[in-house]
Amino acid sequence: MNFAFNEEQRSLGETVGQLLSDFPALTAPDLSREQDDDAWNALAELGLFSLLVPEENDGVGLSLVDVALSVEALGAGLASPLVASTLIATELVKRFGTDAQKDALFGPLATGELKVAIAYTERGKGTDPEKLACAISGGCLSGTKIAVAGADAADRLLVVARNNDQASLAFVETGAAGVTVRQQDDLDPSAALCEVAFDGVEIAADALLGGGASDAPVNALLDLAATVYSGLTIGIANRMLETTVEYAKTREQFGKAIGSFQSIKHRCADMAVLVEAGRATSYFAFWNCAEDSAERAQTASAAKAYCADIARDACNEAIQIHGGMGFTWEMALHRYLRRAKVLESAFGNPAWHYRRVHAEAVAGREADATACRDAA
Amino acid sequence: MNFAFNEEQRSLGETVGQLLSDFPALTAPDLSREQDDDAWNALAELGLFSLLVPEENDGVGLSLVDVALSVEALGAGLASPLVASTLIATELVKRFGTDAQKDALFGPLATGELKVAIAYTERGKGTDPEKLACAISGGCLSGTKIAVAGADAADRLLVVARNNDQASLAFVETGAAGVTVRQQDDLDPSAALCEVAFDGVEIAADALLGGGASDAPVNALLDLAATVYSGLTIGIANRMLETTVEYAKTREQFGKAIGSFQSIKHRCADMAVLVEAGRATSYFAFWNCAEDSAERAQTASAAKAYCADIARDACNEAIQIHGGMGFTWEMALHRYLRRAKVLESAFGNPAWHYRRVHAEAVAGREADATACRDAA
Amino acid sequence: MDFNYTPEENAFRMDLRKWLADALPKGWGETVFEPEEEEARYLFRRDWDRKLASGGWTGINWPVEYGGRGATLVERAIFAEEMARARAPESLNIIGQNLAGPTILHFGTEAQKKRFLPKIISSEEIWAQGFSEPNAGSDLASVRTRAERKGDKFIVNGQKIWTSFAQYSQWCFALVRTDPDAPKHKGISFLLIDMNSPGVSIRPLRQISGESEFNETFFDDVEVPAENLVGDLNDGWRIAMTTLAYERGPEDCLARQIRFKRELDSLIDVAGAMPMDDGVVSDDPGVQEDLGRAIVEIDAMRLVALRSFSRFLNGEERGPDASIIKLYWSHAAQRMNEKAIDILGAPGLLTGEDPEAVARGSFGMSYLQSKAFTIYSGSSEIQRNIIGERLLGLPR
Amino acid sequence: MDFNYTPEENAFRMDLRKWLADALPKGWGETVFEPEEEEARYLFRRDWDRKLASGGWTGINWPVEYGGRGATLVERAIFAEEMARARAPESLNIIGQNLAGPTILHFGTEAQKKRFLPKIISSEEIWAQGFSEPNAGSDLASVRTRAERKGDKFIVNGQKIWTSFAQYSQWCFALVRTDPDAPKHKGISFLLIDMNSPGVSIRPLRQISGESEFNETFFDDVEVPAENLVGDLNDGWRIAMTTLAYERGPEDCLARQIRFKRELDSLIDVAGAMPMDDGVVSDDPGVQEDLGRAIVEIDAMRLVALRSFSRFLNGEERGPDASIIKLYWSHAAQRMNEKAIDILGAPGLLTGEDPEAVARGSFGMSYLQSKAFTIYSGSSEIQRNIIGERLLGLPR
Repeated sequence: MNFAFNEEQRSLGETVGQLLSDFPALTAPDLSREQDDDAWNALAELGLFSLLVPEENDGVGLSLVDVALSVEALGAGLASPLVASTLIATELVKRFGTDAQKDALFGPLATGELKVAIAYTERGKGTDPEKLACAISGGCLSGTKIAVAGADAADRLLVVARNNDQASLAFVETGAAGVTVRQQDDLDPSAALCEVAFDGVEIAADALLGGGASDAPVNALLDLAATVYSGLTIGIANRMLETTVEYAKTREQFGKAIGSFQSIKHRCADMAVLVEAGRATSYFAFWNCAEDSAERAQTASAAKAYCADIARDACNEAIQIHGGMGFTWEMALHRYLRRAKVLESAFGNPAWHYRRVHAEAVAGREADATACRDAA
Repeated sequence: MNFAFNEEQRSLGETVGQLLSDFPALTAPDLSREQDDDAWNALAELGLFSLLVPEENDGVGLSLVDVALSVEALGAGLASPLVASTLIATELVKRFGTDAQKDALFGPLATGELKVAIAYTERGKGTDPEKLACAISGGCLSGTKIAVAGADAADRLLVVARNNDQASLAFVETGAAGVTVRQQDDLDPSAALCEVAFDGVEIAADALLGGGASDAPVNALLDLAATVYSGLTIGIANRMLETTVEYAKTREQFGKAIGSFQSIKHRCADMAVLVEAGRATSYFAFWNCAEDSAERAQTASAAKAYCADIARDACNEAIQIHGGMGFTWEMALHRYLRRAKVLESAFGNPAWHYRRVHAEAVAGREADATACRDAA
Repeated sequence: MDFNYTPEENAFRMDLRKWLADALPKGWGETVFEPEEEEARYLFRRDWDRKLASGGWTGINWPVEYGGRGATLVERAIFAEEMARARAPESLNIIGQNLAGPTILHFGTEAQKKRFLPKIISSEEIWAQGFSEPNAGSDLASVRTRAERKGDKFIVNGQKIWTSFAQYSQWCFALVRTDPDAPKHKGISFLLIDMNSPGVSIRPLRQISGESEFNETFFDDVEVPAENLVGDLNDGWRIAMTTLAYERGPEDCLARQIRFKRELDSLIDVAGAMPMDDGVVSDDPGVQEDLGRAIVEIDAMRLVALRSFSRFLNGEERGPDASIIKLYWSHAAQRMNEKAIDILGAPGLLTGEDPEAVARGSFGMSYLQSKAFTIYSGSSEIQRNIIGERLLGLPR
Repeated sequence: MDFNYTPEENAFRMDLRKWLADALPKGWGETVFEPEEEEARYLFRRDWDRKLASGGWTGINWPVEYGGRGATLVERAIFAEEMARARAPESLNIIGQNLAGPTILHFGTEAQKKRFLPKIISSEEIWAQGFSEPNAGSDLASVRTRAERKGDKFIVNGQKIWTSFAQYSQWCFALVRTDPDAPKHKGISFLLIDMNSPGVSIRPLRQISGESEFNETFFDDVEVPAENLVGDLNDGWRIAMTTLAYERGPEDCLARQIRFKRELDSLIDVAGAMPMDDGVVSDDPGVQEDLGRAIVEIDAMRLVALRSFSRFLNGEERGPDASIIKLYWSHAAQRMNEKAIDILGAPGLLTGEDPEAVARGSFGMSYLQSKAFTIYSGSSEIQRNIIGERLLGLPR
């Protein structure tokens, strides 16, 4: 049992963080995407996209745990969510892809040539994959997804859709006939949330991840996305903590650094506690996801909900403690606030995930009870 | 429009508060009921129980608003909830009683001879009166109520029960055949919550308040109880604020009064803000209840939920700010904590009442819209 | 305690209601809205202010001799209610009406009252507030902007920040240091400054919402006539305290409550109509509970302000209890604006530019704007200090 | 990062699990429980401690030479997990095992280690903590209890408060003032005091739960042999800081988490079985959400402690991050205990004496006990100061 990252894992996370800081537009006050491509290319050059690709497919063969701190750095650096979604897609191909899919996809994924956006959310639908309306019928996909981060820059979409009454994952080219991508105008334009309409888009049999025989890929997607998004949001929370503590040390009012006032000091302390609790929860989800443990769903939902709550509190506190500067455009704290909000509502909001944690815990207790009875 | 109490209303509230302070057992560390009867008799002597009785029935003919501050003082002084339930019953008789009921009840009510406990809650049932199981069938009441405050000291019970598929209020003598009263052993023994079982208790036709022809009395009971309980709980909240501020002024640590530390000062300020907001909400409910306005249900539920939340926060903060002393038995803060918790769960918890506020607001908006359409 | 209204008060309400029905464009608040673009919106509001003035609906409770209506505080509250009911636009001249006017009424000379009050009422002159400075935010008394007396003029040099609506303002009231050697609270004066004076320049400060309600204002050898001093020389701190009590007072709260109540009503409607799985968003009991709590808090905001009004009616002085009002409304509104986004999910994040936007994207914009509520007009930390020390009597 | 266990660790777990199955009474935690009555309960726990000791399950990670098991911190964490799984009783000698022991291990002389550690391990000697005084609660360094050196003895006079379990204790470690003229942090020493010494008297302090876990302890010319001084004379403050880091550290948190997790599991079961209208209590999505959040927080409590363990494993020193652990568990547990009462409603308020009590009335009792969590072992205010100043580097 060791709940600490090793030197390589830490160093990788730091490298990703440093790399992103070379692209100031990512966190600049203005909501620009002008350095997104450059940052992507630099991350690709670093090899980020090859990390999760298995060695037998010429990748580095690392696990989710190995990239947890890198994901956190992607969050803190406000990298495009397309980076995260491509990593999630890579992990899914590794777990569920047919040999043909692996052969076709790992090459361009590893080099960063292939950008994958994930199409999950639908208007008027909750998070339960069973209730989504997009469906493949007669080999054609129809329906509309919203809040697809980075769809306009993506090469391919990984779409959650019903197929033969089975929740499936389909790979769809963004340029395919019948696909319409429109960037939404929303709170965080830099996250590039898009509406994607599918109008009778042909889905070849080999476009279904793993052949579409079970709903395991969709369930894994939900847990992977929840886990990775918890990493992104706790990265934001920690960045807000650091920024705020730094400001509280230097900004003076009434002849003293404001960090000497208990009203500020104690709230920074509370933020630090929450960031630590959120990190522990997020990292544990990464481990359970990597191990595909029985607790994967519960720990992923726990991390998604809790880290989103913590990021929200941290952004709010950061703005408040910065005082008048906090709500200026120039201070750019709004960038983190906006991004945190967008991440919070993706792949299920905290209320949904907390309820899922409860449901999973109840199921777990029932399984334990059955096991005990069987043993007796 | 005047949102202030007049001199008589204030003076009445102060008198009740002073009177209760003559009975130290009410707020002493030990959970005793030894001065309950003496306090009751002193309140009766003061004339408290005649205030809501109409002048034509030889009462003082005051309204609920006139006694709002007195109710708050009953809360702050930890008077037996039986005092409040008797006042609620008096108001209900005034509103719904047949002439015969008024003649029979107002006399002993006004003098304080008749103590009335209200039997509402049932095990395994929520707050919606439609869903309660106690029922009158063939003129006999059967079923079990719980958390009936003061039933063991009451002369009569006002019981919410179904009668011909109609939620009704029945007066039942505590000594009647088939009634079994058992004091529960719970968090606040001084509130004397009782379990009351009815086993085929005969209910004469004139025992149904107002004849039992409509569910208006039950709905009024719910709103009256919610309003009066909001007064009791905000009284507790304000007492906790006062006690805590006083302590913060005198207790020294690190060579200073602890109230000079922002961590304490700011939380006292937040408590003061909440107490003011709770009072405004509670008083407004008293007015709407007194006027029987269209907003009676919404404002009553608003007050019940909000003041319970505020009392909870105030009790918790009081204990925390008192530090080690806060969790000693001797400091007696636990008396307020225990009482607030019992009051919070009676007649619907905050979650239920907040949802009711929403439902009432939606209904109100629909009514407004209809009125606008009709006017057009 | 009585929330019933007198026949006179009811007549006032009906007059206003009738006037508003005529004055607002047809379909107002349903199909017709304020301009989206920021400057156009502010100019729209200024025109609305002037229309209100032409109907005699500004300076409601100011003395008739200075152009006011001479109405009661209750009528002022009714005014707020009816403006809410009609979803009337906000005022652009809040600073003039709520801060400059009352301060001049309290402390101004007769000449100052005659000169300034009528033009606030008519909205010919918009006002800005010049209190904060880059290094004197919460620590307001450490102002460095200096005013030196030269003959019958003051020469003002320095910089103010968070001067709201300075770009639309003709006048600014400012705290200036007139005695650099006195203790910091004792060397401050209260000056009225013509924004068209040579040497005044402004730079807009963009907020996180993308708007520029606030500015930095620079004073470079600006000449201010000595008669524009309000109160005594070096007595500005005391006067500022009164201004702040008005800034945080019930009139301001009631005017804001209009907006929050409208937003909340809209949220209730949207959540009751927006499909979610097999029903609508507000079928979720958790959402119902959140909405219920928000309703309670937004209503309490009004009630707390009305309680304060009644205290004034009963002859009590304005004082630090204004901080209770400010602290309450700012946090309650912020919670409601955050809940709105949470309840609506991804669609609630769309801005007014998006064809699928909910309620013209107003929830996202209000959410961003709300982050400033607990900072401007004295941060929550400052309000808690005031409540703790001046209202509860806790030691400094 | 790896939560998998080595074969040795798994063997340790299996050994313990097997031992516990034999050691605990049949039906333990289902039909057989701890005595309700306070003193009987504490004596039961003392006996349990001794049983654990007889099986070699105390002093898990203490050196073998003093009677410990010499196990790793990971095994210590496994121990906590298995105790939770078996719903084993809490220990009465927490102070001895978690505070006195580690402090003596760190700073004690060889003679002190040999004299005291084995008897802590065997639970022959229970320990109490003598840090707080009536006028030195949060301000721990202002201790007034004096110890004057006379020959080979110290003569101790003064009063301690919040000495937990003093009535069951044979020993107490105390902070005493040995140099009244030195600055307040520099004149304090750390003494081990035999509670049977003449001049020691105790008075129980009743808590709001009705229990008397804590006491006031009075020292009236109590003689303490000079060899019972831990560390150097007047160096007690530094030693106390280490004791506090243990008091607030991960071992303590893990031991407590056992209890909270068990309570939460019970709450989940009860809410899933208690009828409510046409279903059960936890059919309510609001309740599901509250329970979900509580599960996350109680789990995080364990994870935060394990993170800290791993830092120690990697060679980091114990330090102010212990305050994070304490602040977190105390508030998270308090929230869970409050939610339990809220979710269960009126039946949740029944005590164990009531025939209809839910879960033997444990929720009400835990609720009351939880109010002390954020006050003892250093109040939340003190923990926030420590985190702010020593961990984040904010100025004093």
